[in-house]
Amino acid sequence: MNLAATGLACAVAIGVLTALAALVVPARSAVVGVGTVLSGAAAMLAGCAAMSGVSFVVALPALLPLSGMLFTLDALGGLFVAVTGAVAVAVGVYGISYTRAPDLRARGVQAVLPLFVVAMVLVPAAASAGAFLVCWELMALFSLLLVVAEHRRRPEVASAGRWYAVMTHLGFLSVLIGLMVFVARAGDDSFSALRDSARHLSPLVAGVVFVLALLGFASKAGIVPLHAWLPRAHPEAPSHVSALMSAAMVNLGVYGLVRVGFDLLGGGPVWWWLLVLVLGAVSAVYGILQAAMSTDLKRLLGQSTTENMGLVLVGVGAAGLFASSGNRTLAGLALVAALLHVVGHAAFKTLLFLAAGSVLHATGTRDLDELGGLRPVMPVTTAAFGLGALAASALPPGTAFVSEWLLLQALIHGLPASGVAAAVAMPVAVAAVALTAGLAVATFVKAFGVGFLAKPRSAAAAGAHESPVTMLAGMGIAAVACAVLALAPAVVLPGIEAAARVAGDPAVSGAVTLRLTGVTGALSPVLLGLALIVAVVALAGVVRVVATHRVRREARLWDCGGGPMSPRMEYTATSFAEPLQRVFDDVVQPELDVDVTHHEESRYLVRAVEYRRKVPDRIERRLYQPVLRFVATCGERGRVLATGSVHRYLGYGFYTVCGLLLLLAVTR
Amino acid sequence: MITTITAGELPEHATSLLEKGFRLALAAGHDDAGPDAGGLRAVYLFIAAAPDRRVELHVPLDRDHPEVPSLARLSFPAGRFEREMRDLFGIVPTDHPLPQRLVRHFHWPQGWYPMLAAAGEPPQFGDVDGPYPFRTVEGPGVYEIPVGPVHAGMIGPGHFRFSVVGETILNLKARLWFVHRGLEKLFQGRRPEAAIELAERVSGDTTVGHTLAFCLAVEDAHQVTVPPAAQRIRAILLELERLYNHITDIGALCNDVAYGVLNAQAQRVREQLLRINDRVTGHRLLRGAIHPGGARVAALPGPAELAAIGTDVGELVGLALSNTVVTDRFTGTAVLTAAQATDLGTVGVVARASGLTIDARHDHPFMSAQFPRPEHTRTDGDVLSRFLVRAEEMATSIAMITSLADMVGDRLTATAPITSGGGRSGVGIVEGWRGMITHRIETAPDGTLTRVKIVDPSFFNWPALPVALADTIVPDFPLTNKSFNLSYAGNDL
Amino acid sequence: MLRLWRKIRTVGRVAEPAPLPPATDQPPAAAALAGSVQIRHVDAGSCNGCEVEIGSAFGPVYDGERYGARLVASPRHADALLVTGVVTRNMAEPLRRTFEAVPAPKLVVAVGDCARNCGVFAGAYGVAGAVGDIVPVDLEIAGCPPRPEAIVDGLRKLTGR
Amino acid sequence: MSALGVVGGIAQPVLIVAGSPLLVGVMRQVRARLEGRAGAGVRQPWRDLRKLLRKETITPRGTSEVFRIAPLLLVATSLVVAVVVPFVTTDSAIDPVADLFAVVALLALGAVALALAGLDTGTAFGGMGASREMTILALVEPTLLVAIFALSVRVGSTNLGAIVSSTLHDPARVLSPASLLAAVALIVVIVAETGRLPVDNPSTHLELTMVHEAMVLEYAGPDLALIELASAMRLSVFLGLLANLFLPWGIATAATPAALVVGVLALVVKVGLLGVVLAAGEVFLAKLRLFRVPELLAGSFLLALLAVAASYFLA
Repeated sequence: MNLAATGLACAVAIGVLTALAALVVPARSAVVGVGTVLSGAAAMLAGCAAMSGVSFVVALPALLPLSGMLFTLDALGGLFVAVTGAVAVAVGVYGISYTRAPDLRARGVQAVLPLFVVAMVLVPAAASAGAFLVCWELMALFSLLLVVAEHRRRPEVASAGRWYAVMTHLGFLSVLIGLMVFVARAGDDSFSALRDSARHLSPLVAGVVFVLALLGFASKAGIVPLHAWLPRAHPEAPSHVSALMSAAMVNLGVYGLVRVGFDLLGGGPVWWWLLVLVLGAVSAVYGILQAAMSTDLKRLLGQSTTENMGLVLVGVGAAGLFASSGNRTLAGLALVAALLHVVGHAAFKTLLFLAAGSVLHATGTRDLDELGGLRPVMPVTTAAFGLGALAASALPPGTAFVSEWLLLQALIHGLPASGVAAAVAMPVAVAAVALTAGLAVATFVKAFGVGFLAKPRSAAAAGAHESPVTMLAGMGIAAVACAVLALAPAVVLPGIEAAARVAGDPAVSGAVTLRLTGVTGALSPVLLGLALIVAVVALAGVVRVVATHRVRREARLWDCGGGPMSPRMEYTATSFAEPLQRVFDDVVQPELDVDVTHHEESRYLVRAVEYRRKVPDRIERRLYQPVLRFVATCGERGRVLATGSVHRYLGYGFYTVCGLLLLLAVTR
Repeated sequence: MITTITAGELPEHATSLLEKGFRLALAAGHDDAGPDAGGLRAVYLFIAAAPDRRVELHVPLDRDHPEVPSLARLSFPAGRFEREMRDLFGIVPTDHPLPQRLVRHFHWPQGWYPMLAAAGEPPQFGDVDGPYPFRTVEGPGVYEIPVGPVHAGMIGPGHFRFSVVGETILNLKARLWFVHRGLEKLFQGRRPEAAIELAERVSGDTTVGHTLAFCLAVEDAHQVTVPPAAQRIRAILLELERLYNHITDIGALCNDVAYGVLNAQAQRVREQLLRINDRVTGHRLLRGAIHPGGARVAALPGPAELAAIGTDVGELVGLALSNTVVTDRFTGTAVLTAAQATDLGTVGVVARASGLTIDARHDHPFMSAQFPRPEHTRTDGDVLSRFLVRAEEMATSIAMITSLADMVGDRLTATAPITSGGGRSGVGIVEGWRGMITHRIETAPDGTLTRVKIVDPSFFNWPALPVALADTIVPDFPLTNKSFNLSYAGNDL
Repeated sequence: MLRLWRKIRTVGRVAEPAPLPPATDQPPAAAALAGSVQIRHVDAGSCNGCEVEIGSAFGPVYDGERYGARLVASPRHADALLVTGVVTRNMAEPLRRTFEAVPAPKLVVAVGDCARNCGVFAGAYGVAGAVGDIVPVDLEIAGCPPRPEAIVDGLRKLTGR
Repeated sequence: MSALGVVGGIAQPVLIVAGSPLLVGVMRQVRARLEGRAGAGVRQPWRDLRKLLRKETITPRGTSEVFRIAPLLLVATSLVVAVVVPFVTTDSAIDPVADLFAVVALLALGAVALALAGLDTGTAFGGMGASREMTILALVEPTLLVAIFALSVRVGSTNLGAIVSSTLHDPARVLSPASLLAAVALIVVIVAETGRLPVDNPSTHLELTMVHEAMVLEYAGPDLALIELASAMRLSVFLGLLANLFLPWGIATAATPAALVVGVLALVVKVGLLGVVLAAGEVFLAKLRLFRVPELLAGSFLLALLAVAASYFLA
């Protein structure tokens, strides 16, 4: 057994044992935390080994009746296993004290967490359609159980859970049918068989397989218009689970797409990738626009996940476009950019969700309009969120800056390199990426500035306190990852390049300075960061020497002479977003309402004014509500089957899997 | 016409007057303490135009329980006059819909009514940072912008509290009376000629308007007829004051949309006008020219220089309106509809820009010579209307000054003697550059003033500002405020 | 646009030639400012007559800015307070707060007779005192209102130009 | 790192720091003269800075280190840009940072630092300025990046040195439709980013209309000096970028004293002229209503897109 296989086996074994231990041991939080860390670390090891070329294949015929299960680990899978493992490490440490809360201490909830990690680790390791689908479904099942963990305390959790259950199963169904069609043509469900049969597929069948897989994977990655569940489920889950879902689970949608699109189907015609690119661009802009309007800290982070996955899909789509026109250098560059963004997003989204969890833990609220003034009482959490916000907003020296720079380089060099389709797509993609970057800056300035700086806007925020050490340590791990990715992305680039081989050639080299190979372009995030630090320090010194008044005087805020400022005079998150809301009025279509109550008999003496605002998800309203109405009508008829229990719906999903596997076995 | 009535009869009388087309020009408390030791008295002055009619309702009140039925539901301005009376005299308007303090801020001692004759030295004042009763706008994300009393620009002291979401103004509360000095009480006990210096400083930019209204009130009380030459000189001064203030506002409106070059040009013209003022009266703000019984100037403005200024102003206004961004910012901004302008009792430029035909020069003339009412090209109640009304009034004023100066000729001084004796009251109404100014005085038998009530047009127009701001965004507030350009000093007294 | 250009051309320079610099009685604190004085205007209870003339002093004809004086929006940016009017009971505290908000070294200029000694408003019940009774005054400019020349003269004492 | 790059890396920041207050002085003087005033003189901004450095620093109660670090970071971003961008010499001191995207992102970082400082004060004005600034920034970004895209496509690189050298070698490109459209789009963006008319009024005294000023209302003394210096530097840097992206002639291509002197003079003349034109142009403009600004930016975005289309289809 090699390192990759051992690591993976350890990850699975530790995860399962931890789950079992959680059911019996009294100090569950600590055991689950440590177990998750170890399981994650083992997975990381396995993933890294796989990326450096160590591989294995293991067949477990006994595990699944009829078709058996096949596992392997290549560089592409290894990357996603490693990312999942890394997120699990940070989440595990964080969870040691975070899960002491009454709702999260429950035996079942505790036991599910390591199992969720195990399922996520196994998805990229699956080497047959059957194994992939089973792991995929297990992942969905465990995550659903975690999402509804707090349903006793908060009723909205149940609704989020229902949305998630339905959407994730529709997505699953789509992937399932797509893969089954593929398998039916190939005659065998192992990935190698699928790979071999791909070139014999008719364009129509290949297209059908691709589109079905795309729909399913896009829904997992929270891509518009299949994103509706994401801003519901991610925020309602406990924060460390949110981190796992938003930083690790959504990635597997990207993994699935890359695996099926590039690896199994071996690339495809231009329209596939244009579709991916457009979906990505729309998701990026729509996701960040919703996030910019949002005043719920965790919902904002969830919507930003849609944005980031959108950016990744822009990269994947561009890679596909270049690959289909035979430009493997640019395809490699675009896919490296996309995968680097996946890794970077995993790091900063973990950090942001953990920090948001820390805030929720300390204040009990996620509403930005109620927060503020956390800096003096929660210095570490504030610093962590600040770093995460910098990383997420594509500003130097931040994590996303490097990957978005690579993405833009790919798009720029792609314009002269490809056909008319690209000539139209590239500028639009650049504009979408640019608009996304701009709005992301506004969004995270809002989240950090309103949520953490200035003075508290509510009693809850005023009474906040710093979180326990393990939670801070969890954030610390993610923060270090962010910093490393921001300043020295060369650490992870070789692994990512290995993974990107499925689409193209290695495209980036250099340790201090990232140099593009094949096309001109160079960037040194380290030097940039250093230059900034040197400049700040030098300036501070010069000002100290030149200024004659050395002592800073503390003074009350300038209140125009009108008296002390109250927290009500602080800018709110709603207000911060209002100009953007006005600008994008046609897109977001907010519902505004101002009620003015006048004194009787005098129109000019106002008694009370009330303002109401709601920014509904427009796509959701247009697309889902008619469907939901239809489903509701069907549901009325099918009441016999539906009892309203989430678990029952899950059961149906699982039966469907088994049924289809049966079908598969018969056709074989 | 003065009618003395009981408090109970007040609403009925007021209703019938308002129905006949009268408007409330003034309401004030009076303390009749003195040798004959009377009680308190509330005086309501109703006026109507064409023909000029003035009706005073006097309501004697019990000093121990001074109460009047509130007229706030009949007339919006009445409600504010009543709150002022309550704050200064302790006269309680019963059943008032908004019985909060108006003049006296939170830290002024309770139960101390400064205008009462027996008020005495003020007791200890409280902490300035007390609660300020003010409507909170409910809703997620609503915040408040507190501005003032010390503003970023060169603006008088007032405190504005905006309830805002982002850039949208949901509600505005203006808190005034920061410059309340107690001016009306300073008049008391002086002889009219010794009170001129106060009248000239009610609102520094409206020297002529207030001084003239005061003199007209004094002359009304003493039933003095002023020589026509003095009337014309007074009218010239009134229009000169209008000119320099309107061009200031025209420039300032351009400046508020960052069209600074036109502001510089307007300020150049304004300086020319201030220098003409200096030549005419010996004072750049036209002080020292009007006195009870007459007026006196050192020179009169020449027709040529006025015509040149008229052309200059016309050019500047044309330049402002030919800039599409300027017209875009002016047009449709902060609309005050004619109905709102009427209901709130607005006067002057603001009222005329909303389409009301109200102008004391024609409704309550002090001069026999008459000029036609100017027609205004735009009366939609927005910033552009208020800008254009000012511009068009400047043209009218220049024409008036030219023809009046011609009539006056070289007779630069004219005075009728003020006969002493008194114990009477008088009212003076003048169309100052902001709008209608009303002064009402009462004199003791020895001719000294016992009560002077001053109503600046700003008192009527301030409440219109928040109303016009509905549906306006925050960055358009300064422009709106400038287009009203209301006086703090004149309002707060 | 062409019309505006023609107007600018025909009007030409509006600023009048600078008069002789004032006799040197520069307030001691002003020396450190060395030709740059940012000014915050505070109306503490003025009849707004002084404001008319401050406006003139900073208008294009007198052009107070040419001597290095400039009106600014925040007391934090200011070096000098230009206070007009008697200080009313309601403005005493805001005036103190404005003074407090200015970073050292700072100066207070009392503009007009009201600000110097309450002028005609002395003895009114709403008056808390002259400016000097509330905050320390470094320079007084007399007049009711002071003529723009006097205001410019005062400004030049601050800037030393 | 070439000798030329090192010389440029030293000369450029010195020139920008020393010269940008003078540029502001010149621009104020131009406006003053057009308004018929005498003006405070070209050196007045330097006098202001000297005076501010001698004043007390004030920390408003309740603010955090964000408030204190923001001015430093704001100047630092402009300083780094001044070092790396080819203003005087075609080579850059730190070539891998002289990337158009990196430079734009650095300048955005400065704006973000200031916006956070505005929010940190917890005043309505600080938040208002921050919100307006971020809205404008979010809308400027697409135009900026698409315009850069248009410029880079023809060169095949986003490296500033490469773009400048390529224009030097092929002057005809400057007059191509793509280049001209991109130039117009960039000018609009620069006007918005540096807070000039018709987007923001740099000389306003009204809190409620401010964008940039509203965020800095609480700063005093040396902190304010840094912010004033930074806004002057940002203006110079943006104008310098505009000048050298489209009219790079005069820039030093070799490390000889003569070439360097010419390089410095050329930059001074180009930026100075652009400043004068900008200041004079502003006199004829009024400030747009806040919610018309997005329309202006959308228009410039369209121009930038057209520039890309032109660079592809007309190439």
